Amino acid sequence: MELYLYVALFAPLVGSLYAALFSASPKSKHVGIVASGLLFTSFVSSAILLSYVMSGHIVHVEMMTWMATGDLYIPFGFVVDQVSVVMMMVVTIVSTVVHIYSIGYMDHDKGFNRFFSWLSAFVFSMMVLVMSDNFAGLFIGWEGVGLCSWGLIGFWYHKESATWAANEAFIMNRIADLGMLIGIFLLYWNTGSLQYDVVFAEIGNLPLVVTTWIGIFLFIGAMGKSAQFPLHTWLADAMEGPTPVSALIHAATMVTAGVYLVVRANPIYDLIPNVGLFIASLGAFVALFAASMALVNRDMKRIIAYSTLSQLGYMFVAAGLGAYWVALFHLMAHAFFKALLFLGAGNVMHAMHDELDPFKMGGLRKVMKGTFVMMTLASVALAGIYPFAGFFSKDLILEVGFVEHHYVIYTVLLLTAGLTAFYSFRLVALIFHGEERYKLFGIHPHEAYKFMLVAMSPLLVLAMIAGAFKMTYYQLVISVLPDTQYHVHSEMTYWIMTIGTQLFVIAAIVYAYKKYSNWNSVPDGTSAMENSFGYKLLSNQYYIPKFYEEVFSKPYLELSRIAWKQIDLKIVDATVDGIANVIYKTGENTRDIQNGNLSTMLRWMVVGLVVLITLALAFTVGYNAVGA
Amino acid sequence: MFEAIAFYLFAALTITMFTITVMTSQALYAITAMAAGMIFISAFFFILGADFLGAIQIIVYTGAVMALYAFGMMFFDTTRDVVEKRTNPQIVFVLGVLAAVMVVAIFVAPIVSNNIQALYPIQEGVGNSQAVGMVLFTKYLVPFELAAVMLLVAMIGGIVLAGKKMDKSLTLMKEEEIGLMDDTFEPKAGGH
Amino acid sequence: MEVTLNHYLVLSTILFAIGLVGVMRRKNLLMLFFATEILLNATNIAFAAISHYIGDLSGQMFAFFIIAIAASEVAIGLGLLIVWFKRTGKIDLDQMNSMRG
Amino acid sequence: MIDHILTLLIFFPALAAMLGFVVTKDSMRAYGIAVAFIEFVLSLWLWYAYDPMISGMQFMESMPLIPAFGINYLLGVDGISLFIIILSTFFTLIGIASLTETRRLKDLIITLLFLEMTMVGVFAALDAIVFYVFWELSLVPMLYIIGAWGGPLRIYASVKFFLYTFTGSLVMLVGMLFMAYFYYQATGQWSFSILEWYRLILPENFQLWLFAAFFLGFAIKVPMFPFHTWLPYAHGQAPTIGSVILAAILLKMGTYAFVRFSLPLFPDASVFFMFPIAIIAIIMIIYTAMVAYAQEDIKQVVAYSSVSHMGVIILGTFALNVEGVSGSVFLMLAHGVVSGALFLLVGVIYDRRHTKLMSEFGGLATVMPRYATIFGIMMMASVGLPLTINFVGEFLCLLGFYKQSHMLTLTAGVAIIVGAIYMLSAYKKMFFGTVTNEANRNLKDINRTEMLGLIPLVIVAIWLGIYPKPVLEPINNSVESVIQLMHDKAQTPEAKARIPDLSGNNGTISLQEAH
Repeated sequence: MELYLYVALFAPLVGSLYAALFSASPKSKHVGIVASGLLFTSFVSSAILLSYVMSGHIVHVEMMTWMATGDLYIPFGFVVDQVSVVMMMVVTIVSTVVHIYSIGYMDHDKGFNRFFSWLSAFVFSMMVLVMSDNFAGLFIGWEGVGLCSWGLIGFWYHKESATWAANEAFIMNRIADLGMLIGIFLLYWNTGSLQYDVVFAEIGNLPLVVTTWIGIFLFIGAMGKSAQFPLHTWLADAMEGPTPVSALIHAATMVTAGVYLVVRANPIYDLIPNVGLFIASLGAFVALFAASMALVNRDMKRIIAYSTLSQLGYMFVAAGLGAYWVALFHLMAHAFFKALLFLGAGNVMHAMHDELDPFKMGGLRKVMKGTFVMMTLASVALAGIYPFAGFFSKDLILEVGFVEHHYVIYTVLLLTAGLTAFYSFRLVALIFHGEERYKLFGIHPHEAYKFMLVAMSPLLVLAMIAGAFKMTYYQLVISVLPDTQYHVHSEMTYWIMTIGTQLFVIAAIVYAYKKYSNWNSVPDGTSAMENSFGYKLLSNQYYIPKFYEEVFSKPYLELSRIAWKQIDLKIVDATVDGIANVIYKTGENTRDIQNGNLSTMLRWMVVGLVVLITLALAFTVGYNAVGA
Repeated sequence: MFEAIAFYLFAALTITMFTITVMTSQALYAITAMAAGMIFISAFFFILGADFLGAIQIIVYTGAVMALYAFGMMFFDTTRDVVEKRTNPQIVFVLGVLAAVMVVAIFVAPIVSNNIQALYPIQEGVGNSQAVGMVLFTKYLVPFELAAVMLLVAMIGGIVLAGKKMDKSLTLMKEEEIGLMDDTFEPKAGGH
Repeated sequence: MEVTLNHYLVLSTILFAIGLVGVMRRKNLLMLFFATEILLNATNIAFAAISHYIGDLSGQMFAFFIIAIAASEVAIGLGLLIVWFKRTGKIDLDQMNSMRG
Repeated sequence: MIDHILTLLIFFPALAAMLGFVVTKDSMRAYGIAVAFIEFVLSLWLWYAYDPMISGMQFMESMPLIPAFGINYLLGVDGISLFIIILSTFFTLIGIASLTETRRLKDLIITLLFLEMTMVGVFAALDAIVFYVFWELSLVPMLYIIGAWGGPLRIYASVKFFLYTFTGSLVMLVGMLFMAYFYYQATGQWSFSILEWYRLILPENFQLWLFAAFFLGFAIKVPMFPFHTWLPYAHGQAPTIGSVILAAILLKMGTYAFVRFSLPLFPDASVFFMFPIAIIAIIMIIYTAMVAYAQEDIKQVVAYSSVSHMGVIILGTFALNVEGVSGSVFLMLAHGVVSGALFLLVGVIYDRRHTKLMSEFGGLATVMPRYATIFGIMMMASVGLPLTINFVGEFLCLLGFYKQSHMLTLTAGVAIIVGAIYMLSAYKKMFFGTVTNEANRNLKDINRTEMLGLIPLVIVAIWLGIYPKPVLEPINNSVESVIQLMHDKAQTPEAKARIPDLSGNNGTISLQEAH
């Protein structure tokens, strides 16, 4: 089994290195095929590992020592247990699909080979992240996915906005990583190890305050990666990257790493329900907050990004309330339908020549049948309609909130579910229904390559049927995660809740369709709604990016300039030069003594004599005074 | 009593003479006053019982040194007044007086004198010259010989410096010519 | 009215101060030489006096050597002075500033 | 030969440099590479022969120089100095191999070889006077390199560099003399041997003063805030090779000396000054990172980033536990590799465009993809990404210091944020976007000579990031003995508490016994 583990882990790396070999040469299809093939190998190995783990075994290997000094011992250790194997499956499935899809999507791009190099490297980092058996290894993957995300967001490096977004993402993540690093330090100095098993065995013996801090710092790390408020702005900007990247990294895998961390560290968070409640509250807030921004946005990818953010909020609610397996389940289901949604959006983008404004599309249903079906179904799944994946995972989270008596959270999530349905179908309606507004812009859309649609189909299937695996999954993961059951007390309440939610969601969908399916003009910013305060607030993302820009970025640059020009050059360096100058000037001035005029010299000699005699006198008198 | 009178008399004379030496603008006055001052100083030596030193003082200073100065002055234009700079005369005097006061303070304060012990006590019944001779040729033999050598060197040096190329007027020659002359070490044919 | 060592020392100091004043105010090199002679003689008096009052001949020895040094100094100094005068025609101290730093 | 390998390592380059005067101009380059290569191989041999399990000094050589004052020609290496020596020879080789300078190449190579002698000498010396002599001697070739091959302000920069560091080291010399005097008072005989000094337990107030004296010399060399201003000038004006050696090796002398002198000699003072120094280090880290962000010249960015990283090294050193000190020694190597490589990379573009202003560039990733890739790797290493060499060091430094103070480490950890900010924005300015400057349109990508210098650095940066054990293990063993020595010598209760006691959990021999 170790062999499969290594294959699953290193196949993407090999693919990445293979692609990197050709990164400077022009596009060659074999690169994409080899990389996808290796990814598929990784997927197969993961599947074999899954079947092995399902029979109740765990694979745990220690490849080699990484860092060892003093009492610190960090190996490259990997563990395939019930949790990580689920993540491995999600990662390999989605990334295999995205790889194959990218062969078509990146067809005309000059950086085709480079793209695959980055993409496979990302998968490798993600695998390291989920498979590591210690926090340091997790951190390697954590930073690795950050790096790859940087490279992929800024993939089209000639675009200013893309590179800016890449740097923003990296730096925001770094802020959170500091928190994570501190959490790791705390773990090490309090438990003496970073191995999961040791840490979790020791964690119960620590004082509660230490555990609380550990939980908080680790969660700060998770906040960055999973783009939780207030570190959320990078995710929407990250949509500058190629769409497959958005699908893989910024929807399905990387952004869920934060959730994975909380799930993984469940023994810690179990001890600190207060932090858990905070996580859940923040999650609920972000769910609503992100959904509200998605309502009015006019950028297709950003809408989906906000929806991702919103769904991440759901996951954190579940994780924060101790329903780790529910969080992980939603993570899995969400990965499938959100990746599908993004890839569909990619098709639309291709067809529309990189036009992102859904108001400029419309009526694409006729030319893009396959994509239309897929995106609609993905949206249905996202909205949580029975019997799609979203229903099983999302409704479960609502139930968790209800059963745990956090009614505020429950209400917020319910409201968000309605909003989600609304904006998802607003998007679908604007893109695929109504008048063909794109004709105004002289665009001739076409359907994507067939193999791309075929590649997407596994995701479609999974988005539809993932709910069926719920019990299997549950049986699998409860051996690692706390087995918490959430049953609404009375049958009656349960049905009312479920049906009520469904009706609410369907109502939102119908409203969205009604409002947008016959849209016939491109808004130009003059309508009353667009000028209302609420609209402006939402479309400017609550002015938060602007706020960051004004309060952090600009003052930091300004402060840096001051530090350099005013402090470093004018104070620190000037002081040094000043001291040197004093000495120099002293020399320059006293140089007159040495003017070669002997009579002046003689005078100075006499001055010296007087001084010496005075000193002699003073010292002898002083000496005598002491002696006496 | 006699000693005191002699001391004050000679002290006054010496101070007067030396003041003239320092303050006058006539070189001839100065040299004359100094020669007188030297002789008066020898008087102190006699008072103090250092007969040999007194004799040496008269011989060396008024004999040798003054003669040298007198000869030296012949080279220079000594008849005109010596113009001294008057930049800051008060500083000069302040410094001089200050130095004097300090030294006096040190000497008068009974610090140094109490701690001194005689290494070579003056023996009773032996004349000063004899005693000096005994110390000089035993304990101070090497310095004495060195002094002798030094005087010889000084003599030769003085002769060489002053006597070299007495026929040349270096004043009228250019720097290069002088340099050339030093190199060849021979007076040029057809020189002045 | 007894003359003590201090009397001599004060006298010596006064003469020394006169010499110092001379050294400082003279610009003419020859006159400067005179001033240095005064300085040397002032110390000689002090040495002789100390020698007498302590009862030690070493003081006289020092005075003796000082006289020797003074003589050599005059010989060499005058020689140099004559060379200098022959080159520049002046024995003005202010002219000698080739050692300017 | 192995008995005298250190002497050989020190004086071989110097002798070769002497011989270099008679080598013809055309073959000088090959000669220089050959000599540097032999020297590098010798240093590798040193590593091969080094026993990583022994924590004390190895390959010790001793020869009396001035027996009356106990000054001996005393050499030896342990895990702390071994790798810095290898780094020195490595960088001299890389530096000479990738030289693009054409003016007076012969003089330059000879100077570099002399510099190599002084560098190896500093790290191998175990006698304070020998150490001091090499320490000061190293200034001379560097002064010459900056002054002769530098930019327009080279005279100012080189004089500033020289006077500044020289002043500091004079104070250090006074400290050394005092130290020897104390030793004399305590034992009745003179000794300048560092190992002998280790045995001396000084009263705390003496320690404070001596620590301060040594500190000034070291701090200026490091350079620590606020003594850092000579560095940007020196880097800004120095030729590429000068910057590379300066950043990679010469700065390490300061931090190395902290570990070699300050810590084991003055454990109580080290604890006493721990927090003030940590605060200075944090100011260094954040403040210089900000200054780096404001720079317009890419070389200055790298120069200030050097200072910022040196702050982390100092922090790790004053963690006073095995994790921190090992980390700081490792980070010395890491920073040497990374900043050396970055300076080489800046040199590459400077050779092509004769400007270092970032505003002159933009879009270079299109024109010079290989260059952009290597620069990117090194930049990420500098930012401290895991699996690169810098991360191991930074992680250990911060981890170590976390034991001493939570808040300060949290503040110092901002390094990983601000570091990313200036590096990424500099990278963006240079490589991303479209080519706007016509002069950049036809730039040639990295050529083979430059590759020759850079590829080994990339390999080392990644290799030691993934598998630091061969280096970290000897460092760890030697550091453990230093820490144990400090713990044993510590007198104040606070120092005893702050410096961990390692006895009983390993079989390493303490320095005294090894000696």
